[in-house]
Amino acid sequence: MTVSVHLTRRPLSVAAAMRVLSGPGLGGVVVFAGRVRPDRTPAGRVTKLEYEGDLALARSVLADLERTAQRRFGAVRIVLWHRFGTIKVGEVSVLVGAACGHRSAAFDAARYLIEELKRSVPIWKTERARPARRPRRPPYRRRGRASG
Amino acid sequence: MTVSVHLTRRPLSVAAAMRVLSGPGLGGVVVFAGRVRPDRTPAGRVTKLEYEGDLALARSVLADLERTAQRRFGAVRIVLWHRFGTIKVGEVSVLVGAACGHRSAAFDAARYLIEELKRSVPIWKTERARPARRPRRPPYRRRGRASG
Amino acid sequence: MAPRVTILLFATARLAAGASELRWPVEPGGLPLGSLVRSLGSRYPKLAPILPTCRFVLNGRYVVSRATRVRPGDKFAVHPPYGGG
Amino acid sequence: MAPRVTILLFATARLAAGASELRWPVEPGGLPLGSLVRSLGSRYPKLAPILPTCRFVLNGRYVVSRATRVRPGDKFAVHPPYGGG
Repeated sequence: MTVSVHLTRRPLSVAAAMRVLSGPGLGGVVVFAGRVRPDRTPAGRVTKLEYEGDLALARSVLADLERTAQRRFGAVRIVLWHRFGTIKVGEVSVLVGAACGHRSAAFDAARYLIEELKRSVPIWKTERARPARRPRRPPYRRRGRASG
Repeated sequence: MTVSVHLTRRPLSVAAAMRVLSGPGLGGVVVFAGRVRPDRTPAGRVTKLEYEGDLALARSVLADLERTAQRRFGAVRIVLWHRFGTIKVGEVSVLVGAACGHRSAAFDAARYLIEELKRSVPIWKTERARPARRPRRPPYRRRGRASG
Repeated sequence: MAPRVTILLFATARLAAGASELRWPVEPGGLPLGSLVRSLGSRYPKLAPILPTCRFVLNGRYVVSRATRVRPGDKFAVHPPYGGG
Repeated sequence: MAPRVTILLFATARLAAGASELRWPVEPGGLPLGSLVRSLGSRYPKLAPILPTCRFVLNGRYVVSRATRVRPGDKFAVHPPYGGG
């Protein structure tokens, strides 16, 4: 992967993101990775998420975000990568990165990008949970013997 | 590498840092990487930096920073890795990371860690520059021919 | 073939309607977006409470005005609040 | 062997003194840190302007008070402003 904006079903690689986030004079690189958490829900513990998106529009909104971050923070290289499809607990669903001359701008740009991505990019997740096993009734202990 | 605090002469791997920055429920991971910039100096263009440190003390200050970040931001996993020795332009000299339940704490923790690292950890860099080639005097054009 | 609008439903809207894509018959002259949304809510009662939280996309562009005319052949997408990341 | 303090010099302090480690003779009873720093500045004139910006470390711990006594066998480190990252 050598592109800024990417929507894919395949795992996201931070090492690949670092290769995109490099270039002469880019002294500060900040990467945010979002991982699927095993949250508790009424339906049980989350084991995976299903991500869907309005992909064509998502790509164009992400490209807008890239241009805005470049203009506003002087971020020279940007990564806005999102997985879709089934993503298991512990896996990375989103990778956002910014490479700038200095660290302050890189932090600000990366923070801006993930906040805006969540707010304005047409991507959704649906939780898949494993129902908590219902506690079995403890074996009934009879007092003495009963008939039958 | 599976440790939080690390001072090494060898290259730093973001992929290795991501393995440290993982664990159940850690939904937000922020990594900062500092790369050597080819800055202009009076001595010419920087080609590499020599990093030295008061290593035993540096390790103990870094370990203090880790504990403070865990307490203050609830950062569960932390990476504070610094290279020393000779580091060429474009290479990563420092990797700082924080993994938290949510992104906001991870951003705050990573930012805190790199600012404090720069302020309070006994590490120094010395620039090695390549002197700018002195522009040669343009070849002297004689007006007409001269003797000799 | 009768004149139709393609309606794309995502996430909670898809679950509420039980379909990700609808072929919705419209008059040849089309209708205002507001009317289309109202009739969608009537046809799919579970969708009705979700619609006020949704953004709407017509042929790849966000539309805000309820008066915008949706015409046969258009692609109309219903976007519940986003949840990427 | 005469009683000595080991002095470690880093970065600009090392360059100014032309050495990374000094074996510095002291009286058997030692001397206040302030006196040691003053005599270092006298012996290495290029070091003198750097010393006021430095932090000092005695046997692995930061020391702030100039009255702290430095004794034979101690390890004393001169830290110019840090520049990691």
